[in-house]
Amino acid sequence: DSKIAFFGALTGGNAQLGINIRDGAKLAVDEYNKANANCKVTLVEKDSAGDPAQASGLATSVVQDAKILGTVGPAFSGESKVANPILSKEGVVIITPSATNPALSKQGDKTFHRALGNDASQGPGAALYMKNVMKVQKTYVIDDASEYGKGLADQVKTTLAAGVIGSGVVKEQQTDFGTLVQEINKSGADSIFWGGYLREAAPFLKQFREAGGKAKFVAGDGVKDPKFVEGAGATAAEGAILTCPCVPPEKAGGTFAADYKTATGHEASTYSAEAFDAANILLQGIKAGNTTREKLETFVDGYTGEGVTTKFKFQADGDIDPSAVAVWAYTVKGGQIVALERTPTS
Amino acid sequence: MPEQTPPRAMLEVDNVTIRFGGVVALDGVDFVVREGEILGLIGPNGAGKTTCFNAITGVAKPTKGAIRFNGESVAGRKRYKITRLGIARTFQNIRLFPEMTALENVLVGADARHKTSVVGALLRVYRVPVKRHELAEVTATGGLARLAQQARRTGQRFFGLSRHTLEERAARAKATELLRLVGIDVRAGELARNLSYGEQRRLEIARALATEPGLLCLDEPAAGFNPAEKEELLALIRKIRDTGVTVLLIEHDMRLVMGVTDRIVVMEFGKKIAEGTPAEVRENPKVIAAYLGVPADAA
Amino acid sequence: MLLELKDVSLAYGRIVALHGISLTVDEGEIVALIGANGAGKSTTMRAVSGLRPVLKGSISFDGQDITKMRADLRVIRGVSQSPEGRGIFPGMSVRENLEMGAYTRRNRPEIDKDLERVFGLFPRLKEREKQSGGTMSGGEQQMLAVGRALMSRPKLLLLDEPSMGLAPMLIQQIFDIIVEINQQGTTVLLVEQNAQQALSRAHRAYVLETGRIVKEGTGAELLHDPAVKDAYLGVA
Amino acid sequence: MNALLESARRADERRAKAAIGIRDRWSSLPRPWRIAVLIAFIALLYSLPGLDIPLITTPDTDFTSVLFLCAVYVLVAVGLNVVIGLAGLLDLGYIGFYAVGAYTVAILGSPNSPVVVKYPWIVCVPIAIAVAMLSGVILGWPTLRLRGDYLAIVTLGFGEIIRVFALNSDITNGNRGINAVPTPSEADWPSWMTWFPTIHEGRPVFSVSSVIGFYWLALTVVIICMLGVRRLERSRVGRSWLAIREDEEAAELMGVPTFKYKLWAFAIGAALGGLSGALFFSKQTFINAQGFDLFTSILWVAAVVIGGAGNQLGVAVGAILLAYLPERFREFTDYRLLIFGVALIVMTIFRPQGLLPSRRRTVELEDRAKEAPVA
Amino acid sequence: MNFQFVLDNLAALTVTGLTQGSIYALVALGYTLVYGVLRLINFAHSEVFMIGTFTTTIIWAALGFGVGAAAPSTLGVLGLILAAVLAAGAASGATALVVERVAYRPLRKRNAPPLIFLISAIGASVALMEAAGAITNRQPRGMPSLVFPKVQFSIFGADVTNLQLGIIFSALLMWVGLDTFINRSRLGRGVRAVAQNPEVAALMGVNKDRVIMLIFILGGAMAGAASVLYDVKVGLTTYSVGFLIGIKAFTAAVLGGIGNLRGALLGGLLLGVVENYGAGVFGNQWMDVVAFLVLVVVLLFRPNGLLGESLGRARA
Ligand SMILES: Nc1ncnc2c1ncn2[C@@H]1O[C@H](COP(=O)(O)OP(=O)(O)OP(=O)(O)O)[C@@H](O)[C@H]1O
Ligand SMILES: Nc1ncnc2c1ncn2[C@@H]1O[C@H](COP(=O)(O)OP(=O)(O)OP(=O)(O)O)[C@@H](O)[C@H]1O
Ligand SMILES: CC(C)C[C@H](N)C(=O)O
Ligand SMILES: [Mg+2]
Ligand SMILES: [Mg+2]
Repeated sequence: DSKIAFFGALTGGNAQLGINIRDGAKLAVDEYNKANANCKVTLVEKDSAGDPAQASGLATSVVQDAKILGTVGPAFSGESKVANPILSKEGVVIITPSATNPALSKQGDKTFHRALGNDASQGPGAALYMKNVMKVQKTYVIDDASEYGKGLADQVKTTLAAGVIGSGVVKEQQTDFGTLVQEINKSGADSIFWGGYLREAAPFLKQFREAGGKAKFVAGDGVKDPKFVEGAGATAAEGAILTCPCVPPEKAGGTFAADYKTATGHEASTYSAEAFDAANILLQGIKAGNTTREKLETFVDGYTGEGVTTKFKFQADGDIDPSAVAVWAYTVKGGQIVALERTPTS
Repeated sequence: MPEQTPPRAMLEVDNVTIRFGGVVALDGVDFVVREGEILGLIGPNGAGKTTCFNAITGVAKPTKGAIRFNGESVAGRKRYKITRLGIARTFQNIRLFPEMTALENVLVGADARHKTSVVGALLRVYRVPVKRHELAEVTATGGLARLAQQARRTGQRFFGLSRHTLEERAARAKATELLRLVGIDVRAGELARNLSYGEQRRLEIARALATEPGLLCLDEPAAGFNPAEKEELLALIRKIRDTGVTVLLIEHDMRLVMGVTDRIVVMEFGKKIAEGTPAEVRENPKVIAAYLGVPADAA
Repeated sequence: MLLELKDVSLAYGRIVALHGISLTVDEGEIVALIGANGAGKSTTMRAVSGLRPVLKGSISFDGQDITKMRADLRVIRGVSQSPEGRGIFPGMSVRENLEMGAYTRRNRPEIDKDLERVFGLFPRLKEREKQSGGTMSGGEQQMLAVGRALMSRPKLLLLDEPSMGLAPMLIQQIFDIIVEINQQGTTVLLVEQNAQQALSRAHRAYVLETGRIVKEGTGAELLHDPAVKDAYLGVA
Repeated sequence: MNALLESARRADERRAKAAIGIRDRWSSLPRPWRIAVLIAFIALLYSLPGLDIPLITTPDTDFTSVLFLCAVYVLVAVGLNVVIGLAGLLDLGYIGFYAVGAYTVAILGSPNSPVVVKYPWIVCVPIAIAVAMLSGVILGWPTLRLRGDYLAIVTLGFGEIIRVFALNSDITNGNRGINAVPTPSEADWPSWMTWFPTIHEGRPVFSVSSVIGFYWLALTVVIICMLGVRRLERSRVGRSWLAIREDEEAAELMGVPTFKYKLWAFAIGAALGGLSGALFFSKQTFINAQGFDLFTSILWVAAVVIGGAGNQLGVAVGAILLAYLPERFREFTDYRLLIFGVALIVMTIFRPQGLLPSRRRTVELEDRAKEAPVA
Repeated sequence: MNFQFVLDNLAALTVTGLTQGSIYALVALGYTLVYGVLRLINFAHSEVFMIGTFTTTIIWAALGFGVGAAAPSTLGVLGLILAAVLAAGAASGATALVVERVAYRPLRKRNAPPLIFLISAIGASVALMEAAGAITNRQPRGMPSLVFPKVQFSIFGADVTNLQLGIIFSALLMWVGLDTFINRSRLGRGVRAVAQNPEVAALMGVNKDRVIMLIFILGGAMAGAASVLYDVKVGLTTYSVGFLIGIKAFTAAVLGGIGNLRGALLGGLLLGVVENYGAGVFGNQWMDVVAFLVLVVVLLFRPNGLLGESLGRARA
C-alpha cells in the first residue's frame, strides 16, 4: 500500500496544464492497480495552483506522509524550485514530466529526475525555428517573470541575439495589455516570443490581434494547450507557433492515446504521455519491491527502459540522457493545435 | 500680597492680524494678560474672540503680529508644545474624548507633564526607590495569595518601582482631586459622552487644569447653563484663580463677566474697541452701542 | 391641539432621559420648556422631531399619530427644528444652508421672499452669503440655524436654546423675532436656559426635572413661582 | 424572516452579556489564581502539537504547520492591532511591512540571493525588525499628517508598491523569488531543548519535517510581544492613542504629541509585521512576491476587526480563525472565500463589536445601537 | 529607463492614458458618491463593476453576438453598445443596491462605527467576487471584438482611433449628466446635506434612505457603463477583474479630492495619463507603482486631493 503523489496545478488559470499531467499519471496508476489488485498504489493529488508560495507547505505535507515514495511533478518550474529541496532532503523520489527550467537539475537535489528535455534545448530550438524556418528578423520578447517564463525567454534572447528588438514583462493574471500592445506595434516587430503560461498569453494575443497587430506569435510549452486557443479565440490564435520538448501525444507509443481518451473522455494533451511514463517508472520500482524511499531512489537512478514517449535513462544530475531530447514545433490551424516538425536545438 | 507690585504680563498679544480670504477676523489686536488676573474677552458675535483663542493656542496662524507667553514666542510652535508651555483651553463646542471615562479624560491632560517615554512604558526599567508606606500591601490572610503578595512587596523593597508606575499613581490622585474641584468626582468612572452638558463643560475645565497651565482660556464656559449653575461656575473660576492660575474668559453672560473678571477687553469686527475694569467697560458708550445694548446688565 | 405627547419615555443606551412625560401645545401658542442641565429638554425636542425613537408613549401632531414616523416625513407635515448644537452643514455656503431649510417647499418665489426676510432679520448672514457654514463664528452659526428653521414655514417650530452663544443685544432681538413669527401664525415650542426671557414671552410653560415634568402653568405664573425663581431664574 | 434575524440577534446579545460576565468573574479572581490559570493555558498551547485532539486537528495538512501559521498570524494581528485597534490608524497595506521583514532575512541570509553576504538567521532577524521599523517610519513620516481615511489608501498604495517592487526588482530576484531563506540552525537553539522527546526522532529541531521548533519559537515570540503591547496599552501611551483616536486636535491641544505617538504606533506595528514576516519565511524557506498580495492584507484587517479591535485576545482569535479555518476545511477550497465573505457580512450584523471586543467597545456599541434614529 | 520613448510618443501615450482614465473616472464616481455621503470605502464597488462586465457579455450573447460572431454594422455596434449600457447599468445599479440593503443598511440601523462598515464592505466584495468565480469556474470569459480600432485623425503625431474617441466621449457625457444632477437638482442638494450632517438633513425633510439608495444606484450605473467601455476595449473579463480597477478608481477619486465629482473626473483622467507615461519610462510592470507614487506626492502637497473635498467636507 505505497503511495505516489501528483504535485501541480489543478485549480487557477493554468489548471489545464496540470490536469493533463494528473490524468496521465492517473491512467498509469489505474492500469497498474488493475494488473496488481493485491498490492495497490494510491495516487495522492497535491494541488499547488501553480503557485510557488504554496509549494513549500505542500512539499512538507508530502514528506510527512511516509507512505509517499515518489512524486510525478512538481509540474511547474517555479514550484519545483521550492519543493524539490524539501522533497529531496527527505528522500522523496521526484520525476517531473514537465518542469523544464534548466537550473532545476543544478540545485543539488539528489532525488530529482526530469523525464524530458529542458529549456536549454527548447529555447534554442524555438529561436532556431524562428530564425531558420519562419525567417523572422525583428522579435519582441515577452516574459512573465516566472522561473519558467523568464528562463525560457532568456534562452531565446541569447540565441536570437541581435534579432531581439525589444522586450517586455507581463504580470501574473494580467488581463489588460493595452500599453504593451501599443509598444510592440510601435517597435515594428515582425514576431513575438512569449515566455510564459497560457493564462496571460490568451488575452494578450486576443488584444494584440484586435488592435491590428500582425506580428507572428511564438510561444513555448506553457501555452501549448487547446485552452489557449479557446481563450484567445480561434481567429487570433490562428498561425501561432508553439514549441514543446514533448512528443505529440498521438505519436506516443503503444495504445496510449486511445487508452487516455477512453479513460478521461478527452484527447491527451501536453505532457500527458510524459506523466504516464514518469508514473510508470515509479510503479515499476514499487512493483519490484522497492517500497522505501531510499530503495526507490536507487531504482530510478539506475533505470533504463522504453516508455511511450522515449527511452529513459537519467544522468547524474537527474536530467534525461541528451539522446532522448526532442523539441517539436506545433501550430494552430483551424482552431486545433497540430504538430509540424522536430526542430534542431543547436 | 501680590497687589503691591504691578503684576507681570504673562501673555502678550501684539498687533495680531488674521485673515481668512476676504474676512479679517482679527485686525491688529493688542492686549496683555497679567499674571494672576481674570481677564474677560467680550464682543458681538463674529468679533474674533474664538479666533483669538485659536491664535494663542496655535490652532490658527496669525497673518501678522506676535504672541508671547512668559516672554517666549508662541509662533511656529507645535500645539502640544504650547500646551506644555503652560496654556490650556476649553472649546466653544465641547470637545471631550467621548469614549473615555471622565477620569481618563483628565489623565490625558495630566500626561502633558509626564516623563515616561514609549520605550520607558514598555521596558519599565527606570526604577525609583519607594518609601515604606508606598509598598504593596499584604492583605491576603494566607495561602498562595499571601505568598505572592509578600514576594511582590519584597521585590519592590529591593528594586523600587518604575517611574512609570509612580507617575501613573500620582496622576490618578491629581485627576481625582481635579474632578472634585469642579464638582464631578462622583462621575469619574462614567464615559464622557454620557455626562450631561453641564458636567461635560466642567470636565473640560478639569482636563485643561490637569496640564498644569499658567494660563487657562475658557471659551463660553457658561453657554447652556441656567442662572443657578452660572453662579456655581463663577465661584469655580474664582477658586481656580486662587490656586494661582491666570484666566482668560470669553463669555456673553454679562452678569458672570462683570462678576468675576478683574479687567475686560472688548472687541468688535476684529479690533479691540475698549479695555478696562468691569465698571469702566460697562459705562463705555462704544461698548454699549456695539455690544451691551441699552440697559447694561438689567438683571 | 397641535401637538400632544402622552407618557413619553426615551433612553440613551442605559440612561433613561425621559420618564413618561405628557405635554400639549395648542395651535398659535408659544410654549416654553425650562429645566436644569440634563433635565431632558433637548431630548423632548428630539422625540418630537423624530431624531430618537421613543421607548414608550405616543406623540400626535395635527390629529395624527406620529410616534413611529420618520423624521423627514414629520418635516413635510410641518414640524421644523433648530437643533441643539446648531447643526450647520459645514461644507455648504450660508445661502445653501438656508435653502436646505426650504428643502420640502417648491414654490420658488415664496422661498425667495422668505430668504429676503431671513436676511433682513440677520444682516450678518446676508454679508456672508457665500462663506461656508462651518467657518462662521459660534453666534453666527446660531443665527443661521434659526434662520434655516424659519425657511421651512413650519406649523410647529422647535427651537432648542436659540439664544445660546448670542451677544446680549441679539438675545433681545431673537426673542422679539420669536414673538413676531408666532403672531404671524407659527406655533412655537421653545427650550431655553434664559428662563426669564422665555417665560415672559411664552403663553404657557413646563418645568422639567430629571426627565419628569414637575410643573406647568402660564408663563407669568411660573415667572412668579418662588420655586422656579429659586431654581432657574437665579437670585440676584 | 426579519423576526428570525431579530431573535437570533437578541440571543447573540445575551451571549455577549454572558461573555462580559465571564470577564468580570475572571478579573475578580485573585491574582495568583489568574496567573496559575494563564500558565496552565500557555502550557496547553505549547503541547498542542503532540495532543492530536480529534476534531481540531487538520485532516489534510500537517497540524503543527497550521499551528505555526496561526502563531504567525496572531503576531501579525497583534501588530496590526497596535495600529488599527489602539491608535485608530487604518492601515490597509500592512503586508508591506511583513514583506520588508521577510525579504530582509531572505536577502541577507540566503546563499541564492543577489546580495552575496550570508548572515546567520539570528543576525538577520534583528536586522529585519529594524528595517521594517524604519520602513514604518519612512512611510509614516510624510503620510501620518494626512487625515484618517486618506491614510487607508496611501497605505494600500504602499503595500502594493512593495509587492510590485519585489516582483520586478533584481534584488528580490523578481517573481522567481529567493529560496534557501535561512532557518534558525541548531546552534541558535538552546541545547537543553533537544531533551524534549518529541523532537528526539533523529531530526533536527528546525527542519521541514519537524515544524515543532518553529511553532514553539513563534509561540514564544507571540507571548512576549503580547505582554509588551499590553504594557504599552496600560500606560500613558495607550491612553494617548485612545485620545488621538477620539479627537486628534483636542488631544494635541491637551499636550499629546499626536504625530510622535502615531509614528510610534506605526513603527511598533511595522516592527511586529516585519518580525512575523521574518518568522514565517524562515520556515517557508522560499519567498517571492506572491505571498504579499493586498487581498491578504485586507483580510488581516478584517480578522482584526472581527476578532475585536483593541482587545489582544480578540484579535488573536480573529487571526487564528483566519489561519485555521481554511486549513481545516480544505475540501471546500472553491467556496471557502465565498463562505468567508458571507460570514463577514453576517458577523458585522450580528456582532459588530467583534468576537471578543474590548470592554470599552462593547459599551460603545451597545449605546450606539440604541441611539440609532427612528427607522 | 526610457524617457526618449515617452517624449517621442507623448501625444499617443496621452490619448491611451485618457482612454484608460475615462474608465477609472466613471468607476471613481461610484466611490466618491458613496464615500462622500457615508464616509465608507465601498470595497464592493469593484464587484459592481465586475458584474457589469459579465452582464455585457451575457446581453451580447443573448442578442446573437456571442463568441465567434462576425462584427456587425456601425448601426448594429451602436445598438449593441446601447443595449449593453442599459443592461449593465441596470445590473450594476441593482447589485449596488443589493449590497447596500444587505451589507450596509442593517449596520446603519444599528448605528455601527465606520470600521465595521468597512469589514462588511470587504465581506460583500469577497462574496460577490467569489460567487462570480465559482459560477465562471474562475475562467476568463472572452467576447467577440465589437469595434476594430480605426484611426480617425492624428494630433501631435498621435493616431486617435474611433474606439478611443468613443470611450472618452461617452465617459465625459455620463459625467456631465451626473454632475449636473448632483449640483443642480434638489435631490442632489439632499445628497450633499446627508453627506455633511445626516441627522440635521432629516430635520430639513431629506429622506436619508432614499438619498443613499440613489447614490448607490447612480454610482452603480456609472460603474456599469464603465464596464461596457472596458469590455469593448479589453474584450475579456474574469471574476477578479474588479480588484485592480477598483483600487485604481478609488485612488483616482482620492487624487481628485474624494467626495468631489469633478475631482473624480480629473483624478481618473490624470491617473490614466500619468501611469501610462510611467509605464513608458520605467516599463509596463512599474505602472501601478507610478500610480501610487503620484497619489502620495499629490496628497503631500494637497492633503485633500487636487480639487479638495466637496460633497462631505469634515463633519461638524
Ligand atoms: N475659516 C474662516 N473662513 C472665513 N471666515 C472665518 C473663518 N473662521 C472665522 N471666520 C470669521 O471670522 C469672524 C470671527 O470669528 P470668531 O469665531 O472668532 O468669532 P467670535 O468672536 O468667537 O464670535 P462668537 O461670539 O459668535 O463665538 C467671524 O465673522 C467668522 O465668520
Ligand atoms: N447622546 C447621548 N448619549 C447619552 N446620554 C445622553 C445623550 N444626550 C443626552 N444624554 C443624557 O440624557 C439626559 C438628558 O439630556 P438632554 O440633552 O435632554 O438635557 P437638556 O435638558 O437639554 O440639558 P442642557 O440644558 O444641558 O441642554 C442627560 O442626563 C444626558 O446626560
Ligand atoms: C506544464 C508546463 C507548461 C510547465 C513548464 N514547462 C514549466 O517549466 O513550468
Ligand atoms: Mg466664539
Ligand atoms: Mg439641551
